[in-house]
Amino acid sequence: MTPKIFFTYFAISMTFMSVMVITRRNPVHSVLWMIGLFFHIAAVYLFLNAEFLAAVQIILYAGAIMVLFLFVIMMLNLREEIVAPRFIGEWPIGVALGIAIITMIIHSVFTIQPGPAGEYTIETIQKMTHAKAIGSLLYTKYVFPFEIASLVLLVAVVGAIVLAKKR
Amino acid sequence: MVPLSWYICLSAVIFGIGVIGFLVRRNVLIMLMSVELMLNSVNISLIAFSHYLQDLKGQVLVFFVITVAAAEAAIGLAILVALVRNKSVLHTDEITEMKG
Amino acid sequence: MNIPFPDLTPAMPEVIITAAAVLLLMLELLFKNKAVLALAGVITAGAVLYFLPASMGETFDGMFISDRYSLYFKLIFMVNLVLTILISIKYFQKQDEETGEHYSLLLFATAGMMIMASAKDLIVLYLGLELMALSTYVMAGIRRQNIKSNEAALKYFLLGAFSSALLLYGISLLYGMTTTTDIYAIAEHINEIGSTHAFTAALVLIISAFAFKIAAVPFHMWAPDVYEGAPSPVTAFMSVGPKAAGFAVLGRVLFVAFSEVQADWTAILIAISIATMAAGNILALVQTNIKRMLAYSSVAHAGYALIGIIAGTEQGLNAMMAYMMIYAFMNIGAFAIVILMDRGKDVSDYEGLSKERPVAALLMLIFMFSLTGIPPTAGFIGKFNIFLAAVEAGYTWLVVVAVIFSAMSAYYYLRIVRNMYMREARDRILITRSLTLDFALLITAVMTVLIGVLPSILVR
Amino acid sequence: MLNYALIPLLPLLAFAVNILFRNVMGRRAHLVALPAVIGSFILSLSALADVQGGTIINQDLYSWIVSGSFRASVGFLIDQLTAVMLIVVTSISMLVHFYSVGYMHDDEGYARFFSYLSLFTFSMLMLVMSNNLLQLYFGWEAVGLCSYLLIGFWYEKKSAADAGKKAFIVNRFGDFGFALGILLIFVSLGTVHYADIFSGVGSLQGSAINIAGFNFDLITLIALLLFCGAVGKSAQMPLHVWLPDAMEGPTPVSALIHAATMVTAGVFMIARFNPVFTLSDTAMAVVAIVGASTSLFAATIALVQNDIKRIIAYSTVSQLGYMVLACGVGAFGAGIFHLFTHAYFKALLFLGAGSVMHAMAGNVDIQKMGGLKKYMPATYWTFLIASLSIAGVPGLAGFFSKDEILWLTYNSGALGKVLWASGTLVAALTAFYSFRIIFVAFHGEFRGTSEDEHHLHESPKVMTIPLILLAVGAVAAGWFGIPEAFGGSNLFARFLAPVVGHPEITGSHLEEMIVVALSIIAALCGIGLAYFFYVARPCVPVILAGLFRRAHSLLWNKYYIDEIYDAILIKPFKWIASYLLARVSDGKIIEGLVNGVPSLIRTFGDRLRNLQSGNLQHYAFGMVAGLFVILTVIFIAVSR
Amino acid sequence: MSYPLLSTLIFLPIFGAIALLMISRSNTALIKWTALLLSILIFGLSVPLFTDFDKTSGSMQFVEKHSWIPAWNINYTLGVDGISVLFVLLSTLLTILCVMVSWNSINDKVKEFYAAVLFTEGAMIGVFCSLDLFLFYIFWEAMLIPMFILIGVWGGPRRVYAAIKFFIYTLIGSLLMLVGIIVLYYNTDKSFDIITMMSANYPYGLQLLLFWAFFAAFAVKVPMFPVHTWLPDAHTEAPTAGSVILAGVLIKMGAYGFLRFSLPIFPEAAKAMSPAMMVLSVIAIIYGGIICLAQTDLKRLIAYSSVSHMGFVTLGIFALNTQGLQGGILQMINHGIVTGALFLCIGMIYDRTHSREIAHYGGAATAMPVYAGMFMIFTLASIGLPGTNGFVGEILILIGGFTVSKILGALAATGVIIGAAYMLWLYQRIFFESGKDFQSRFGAEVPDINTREIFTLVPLVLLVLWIGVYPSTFIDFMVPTVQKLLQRVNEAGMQPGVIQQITEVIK
Repeated sequence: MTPKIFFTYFAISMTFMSVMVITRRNPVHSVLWMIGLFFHIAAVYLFLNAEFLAAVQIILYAGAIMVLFLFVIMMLNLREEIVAPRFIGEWPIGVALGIAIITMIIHSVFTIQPGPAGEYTIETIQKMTHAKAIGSLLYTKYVFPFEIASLVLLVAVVGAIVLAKKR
Repeated sequence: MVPLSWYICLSAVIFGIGVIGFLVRRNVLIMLMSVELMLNSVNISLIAFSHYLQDLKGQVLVFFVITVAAAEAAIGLAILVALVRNKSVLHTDEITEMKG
Repeated sequence: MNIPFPDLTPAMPEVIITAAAVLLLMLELLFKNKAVLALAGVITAGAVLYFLPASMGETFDGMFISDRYSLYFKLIFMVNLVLTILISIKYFQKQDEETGEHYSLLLFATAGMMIMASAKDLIVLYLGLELMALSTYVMAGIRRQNIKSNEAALKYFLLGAFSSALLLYGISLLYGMTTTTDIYAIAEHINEIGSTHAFTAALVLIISAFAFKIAAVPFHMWAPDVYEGAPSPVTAFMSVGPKAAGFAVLGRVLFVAFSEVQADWTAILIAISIATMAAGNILALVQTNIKRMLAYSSVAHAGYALIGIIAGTEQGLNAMMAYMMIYAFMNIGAFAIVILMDRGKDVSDYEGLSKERPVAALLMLIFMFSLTGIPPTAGFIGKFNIFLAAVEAGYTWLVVVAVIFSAMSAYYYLRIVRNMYMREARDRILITRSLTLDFALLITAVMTVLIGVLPSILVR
Repeated sequence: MLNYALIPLLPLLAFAVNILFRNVMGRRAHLVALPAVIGSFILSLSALADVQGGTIINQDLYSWIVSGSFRASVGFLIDQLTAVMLIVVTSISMLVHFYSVGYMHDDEGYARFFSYLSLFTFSMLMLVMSNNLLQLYFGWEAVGLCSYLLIGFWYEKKSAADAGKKAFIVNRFGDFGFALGILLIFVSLGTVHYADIFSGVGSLQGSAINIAGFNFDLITLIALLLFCGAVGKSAQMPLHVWLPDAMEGPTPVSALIHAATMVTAGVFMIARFNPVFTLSDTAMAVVAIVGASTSLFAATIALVQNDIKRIIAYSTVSQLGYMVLACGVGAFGAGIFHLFTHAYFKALLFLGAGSVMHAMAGNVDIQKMGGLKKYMPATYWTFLIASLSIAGVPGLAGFFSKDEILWLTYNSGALGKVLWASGTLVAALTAFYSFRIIFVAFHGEFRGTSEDEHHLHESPKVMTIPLILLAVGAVAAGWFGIPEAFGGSNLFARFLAPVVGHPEITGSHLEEMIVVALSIIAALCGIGLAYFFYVARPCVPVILAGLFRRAHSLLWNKYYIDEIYDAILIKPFKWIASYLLARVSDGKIIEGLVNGVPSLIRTFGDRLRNLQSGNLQHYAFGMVAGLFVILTVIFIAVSR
Repeated sequence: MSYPLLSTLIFLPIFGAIALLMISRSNTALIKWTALLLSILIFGLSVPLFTDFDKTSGSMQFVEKHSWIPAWNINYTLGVDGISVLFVLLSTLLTILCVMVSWNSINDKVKEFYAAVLFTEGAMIGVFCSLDLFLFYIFWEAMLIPMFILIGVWGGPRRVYAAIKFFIYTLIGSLLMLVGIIVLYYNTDKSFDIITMMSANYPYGLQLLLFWAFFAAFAVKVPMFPVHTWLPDAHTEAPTAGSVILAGVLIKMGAYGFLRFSLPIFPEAAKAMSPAMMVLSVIAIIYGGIICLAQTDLKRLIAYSSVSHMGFVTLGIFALNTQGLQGGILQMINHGIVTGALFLCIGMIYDRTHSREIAHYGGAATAMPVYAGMFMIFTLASIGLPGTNGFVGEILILIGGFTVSKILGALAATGVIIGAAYMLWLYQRIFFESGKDFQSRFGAEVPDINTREIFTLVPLVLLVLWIGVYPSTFIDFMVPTVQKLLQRVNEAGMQPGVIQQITEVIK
């Protein structure tokens, strides 16, 4: 029962925060709501025995990405944003489409038949520790995507420099 | 025990909110954040699946998603900076130089 | 803990090209003349081509597969890469902007595509796709002083991120239902879950993400704007590379992972294909900007190529691959002419070209007729090949639809020809020639005609 | 065989030389054309002698068109009928050639004229000498072409060019039927050669053909279709309209083509096909009625016309009616006989008229003439002889042939009686209008200007000698066929009988005498009336015209036939062509579709373009909406 | 035959065209002479087709066969039979005349012009010689490109519209045929071999579908009513050489397609559809003829007359009997000669007066007597006067048509009247009436045609008379082939259907 209550809280608050993120007039407020959301997500990860990812979530997302957002917002110094309309003119269509798609997805996810269970039971992971379990996978079986991820980051770095550097 | 479907529904809802945010906000920054929202919702469902399937592939993927999200944020913000430097707008309905 | 060193032979081309990409980044600092980088890029491609035939097999613990299918696509990517490099040099010199990164990004993007073509696992596929996508976003916006370039990059980026989120959601659902991300392993589970809505949703989400990459309706709308705004060589690159890569993964995922539910995705793709041909051709008809027109034409061509996949046979897949190869030649050829012209943005800028620059006009003529699909050009062979496969699979009616749209496409391609040959120039037409551009034109034109006359060099 | 082949080939050669070396030949064109036609004439005489001697030639020169079972050759059938026609054609042609040397002397198109004449002679000879239908058709069309070229000889004059075209096209209407007839013969009998047709046609008797659900008697249909050709070529009602207009051509042409030879080709063809025609009573009746009514109809028009050539032209139509009538009552021999005599006196009339026009500087209005007798006596006397001959004054050529026709018509049953009555009436009318010309143009005082009067002169010898020669023919040609009732032997009819047969005579010699007497009376009445009207009481015709204004204007306007055709045929046709087909069907419907669909697509494209608003969120709308639609559809499909 | 004659005929012009493009632009004399000599050489090379052709055989001759695209079982197969051999000769002959007539009238982009003409020639010959359906299609479509350029670049004021219309119209038809070709391929055990197809048996339903697919391409090309509207525009706007090629050879390809494909490959369908085809043909004859009467533009009139004349051709073909087929084929040749010649003539006078309006003319006969004479001959041939080639073809077609259906035969024969009406009226309006007016209207001196132009027309005059007087020379070529074709069609069973009932009604 308790986990369900906790989940209910998280679900409600996360949904609320998400809505706040997309509705705030001031981007800074959005970012702040987003950070709040990320903390909640990290908590959910903990719920699901993914401590390492919960940490990454907070460090990387809340710590790095969102700060990057804030930097940019500050850098761009968008004062007129406060008075400009928040939504595009056709927003009802957008909302309708969004709701439609949620409906379709929720409708379909109820039919999910979970696949066969794997070998990483909670006990196994706890024995290995989560970070090690993930790490060994990343450096053995998933070393190739791992390398690609490095390239992705490299491109991101190069790209960001190329695009954002001044003349 | 919380059923798997609850997580998936939560993920779907947040995904949907992300979609709506992407569809209705004029501000490019918020749109970018909506995309992040969508990615996070995917992460939730991946980890939930991973947990319930007793398999770590989903979590590995989450790891990569977070990496890519970071890269995307960097590139996206860089593009935005370049754009705003040229033409200080960041509302989608003002970025319609090309159409038709 | 023992970390085994993976066998790199099958992935040699990727290794070479990434290494070269990184190397180029460093070289960029050393050389003022960026043409050196281009040269290095071409050499890299040559090396890749050299290693291609030998690189067969699986590696990285089942993450990566190099088979004939992926090799063929890699060949297309190499063609695309070399031609794009050749047409890039003069363009960026003319624009007077530093673009050393352009070449390494080209290589990175190509590496991404190659990884996509070879991906045996959805995770690899996703990362390859992102590598390619991120590189192309940057390339699209590389003329950062140019508003259109910015706008193109922004649109491409936002919609691209949106679509990859859709892909991810699809992958996550699939993962939840199969406990695996291995494309080949997924196939084993399809029987149990194939009929659930969740599975269908995953299928649709994944297809839609790929449809975005190949610019198929209704996920095509970014294409015209991005093609128009991006620097012309990048547009040429984008109209072939990511599209081919999209087709590569579409083919592999559908034929391997979803082979059991072929009826489902065939139905979806038929609808998409018809809509794509229709929208692409109809909208191309009303364009005045040549790059936009080529963008819509590229959309339409995606529709034709999709028919190869719809056929659902090996022959259809082969036809689709051959089509992408042919498309690479004729489309980049057309873009090369666009780049050749000092002022070649608008369809009307081509008025009187045949009088002023007969050779350029003749080449453009060849490309236009090839894009229309008139023999004896490669474009005809490509379409013929596709139609052949589709008819064999029993989709004669779809072929009829395709030929009708194909006839419609003649309208807008002919408009260019008309302007070149049947109108008088308003003022002098200036062109900037260069050795590399000439060379690119030579290759594309010769191949366009040669494949048209001797299709055996392409058709296995 | 060669000597027969040379008959048409000599003129052809002359044509080739004159047309190819037109500039070299120039005024010397006749030096080639004349010897050629004289040669043909001589060869024709020898052919006649051969036939007389009993040699009938029916031989192919070469196979012209061979396709499967269809075979048409170029070949010659020289029998009695052909021999007569050869004589008529070559003799008249020769005389006209002579005459033209004088008549056309000052014309710029001298060489062209002679080359056309040669071509015509060639074509006409091919026509009459043919041994199969297709070659006949060749000649048929080729003479039509020559007629077209010669009518429009003075092409700078619009009326001439129009008349030529009209002649050709009106003839094509007849030829259309004729061609269908040929096709029907081929389809039913599998051949186009005379000999095979005539031997096979009997087997068709009684067989019917079903067209669009209607049954037709096959032979009747064939005969009527062939007759269509004759109606066109021989200017029978209702296709007679081209012949009067054809007078726009040079007068020698009118004499040769539109009086003596070409227009009689229809009669010749009916006579040639007598084995077919006689098998169908219906067809024969139609032929007879058309002939008789044409004859009457044309004669009435001729009464009031003032154009000398037109009067003669209508007279020609009328006389052709006689010939057709003869054929229709089975008197083919009589028809050919009349053809023979008519050739001479009618050619003479035309050439005489030409001589008059030569003197009148091209003026053709008889009201402007008068008293020409004293200026051009040779012309006058020959013209008078011709008029007497055509009027049917006993002893002259026209008398014998016409009375033969009237007698045999009278002789052919109940319908024959009616037709005979009309024929006799026509005889009176013929006499009247012929002598109207004599009295108005040659007698009395000259009514033209004094300047014109000054110009009046007799024609040169090269023109008058042919007149005189023709006058001899106009007098003597009839003596070949003096009927037995007058103690003659009817040589002509007997000569032709092997080919065309001879109708059975049921009446007595007495009846024949009465018939002849009546026609003589009719002729004399006609002449007398003409004298009364135009010499004794010149005011009478004017008063009559005033009294019967309606009737007069009806005749004066040739029964408004041209106007009627214009209103019911030409105008609607032009409307169909330029409005219904060109503007509506092609312009609006087909082109509307052809251009409309692309422009529709374009419009649609423009609409579609608005969706591509440039706002990237709208693009995302598209994506999401697409996703939603695909999902919905596929969910519905899957759950079903 | 030891050396590849047909390949030479196809590729000599094509490589010649490429060679022409290499010549310096300014050296127009060299370009013209090269083109002329090339075309004469090609004609000379094609003469053996005429002399060495075995007229007693109905099978393919001068056959060449090489593997081309083994993956699709496509061979490079060439050959001619009694139907196609004459068209090859016609193509080579007309090309010479096209080069000659353009001598002075094309002054812009000279080398491209002659290159396009030669390229067209190669493709045309290729169409007639191909014995592989794929190869056929390649040539069939390839010829659109140079034609499009010819019309669009050197044409009249509305050339662009005409060129695009021509292109799209034919393209749509051809593409539908392409689908048919592919379907046929799979039903022939994956083979494009035409000879194999000619002896294969396809189910009736398939035949019917494929018949219509091929019909789409051929009917547009012929052009049959109601898809004829591209023709007036294309003919009218094309330069003289373009019109000549269009009228002389290109539109024959449609009818040739019927003969080569529709009849022997889909015999049952062809038989079943023949009434419908005949009705369409007769409509074309009458419709095309009547509409000529409303034309005010010289070339447009001749173009519509082509619709009418080609109606005769298709009528003959679908009569499906010896006379009809032979007449149809011969009439194709005839029409090529006559209409080609008429367009040449019009081109010549247009070079002098720069007007295509009939109303501007009148009186030309005085100024240009030789020209008037030549024109007269072609006019007469067009009308189908006996003694000219037009008559031979038309009479055979009418016999063929009449044998099948009296009413259709009779209606078709009305085309003869209409033909006379519009052609003579045209002739009158150009040549008759005052010659002085003509001279003053177009400047003092409008010279008669010169020696070059006379030489351009003389071969056609001779052909007109030759075929008119002794057609056997030409008919003999096709006798065995037509017989074979008919045998093939007649062996096919008759399929009952709606069409049959229509047949009953119109018979």
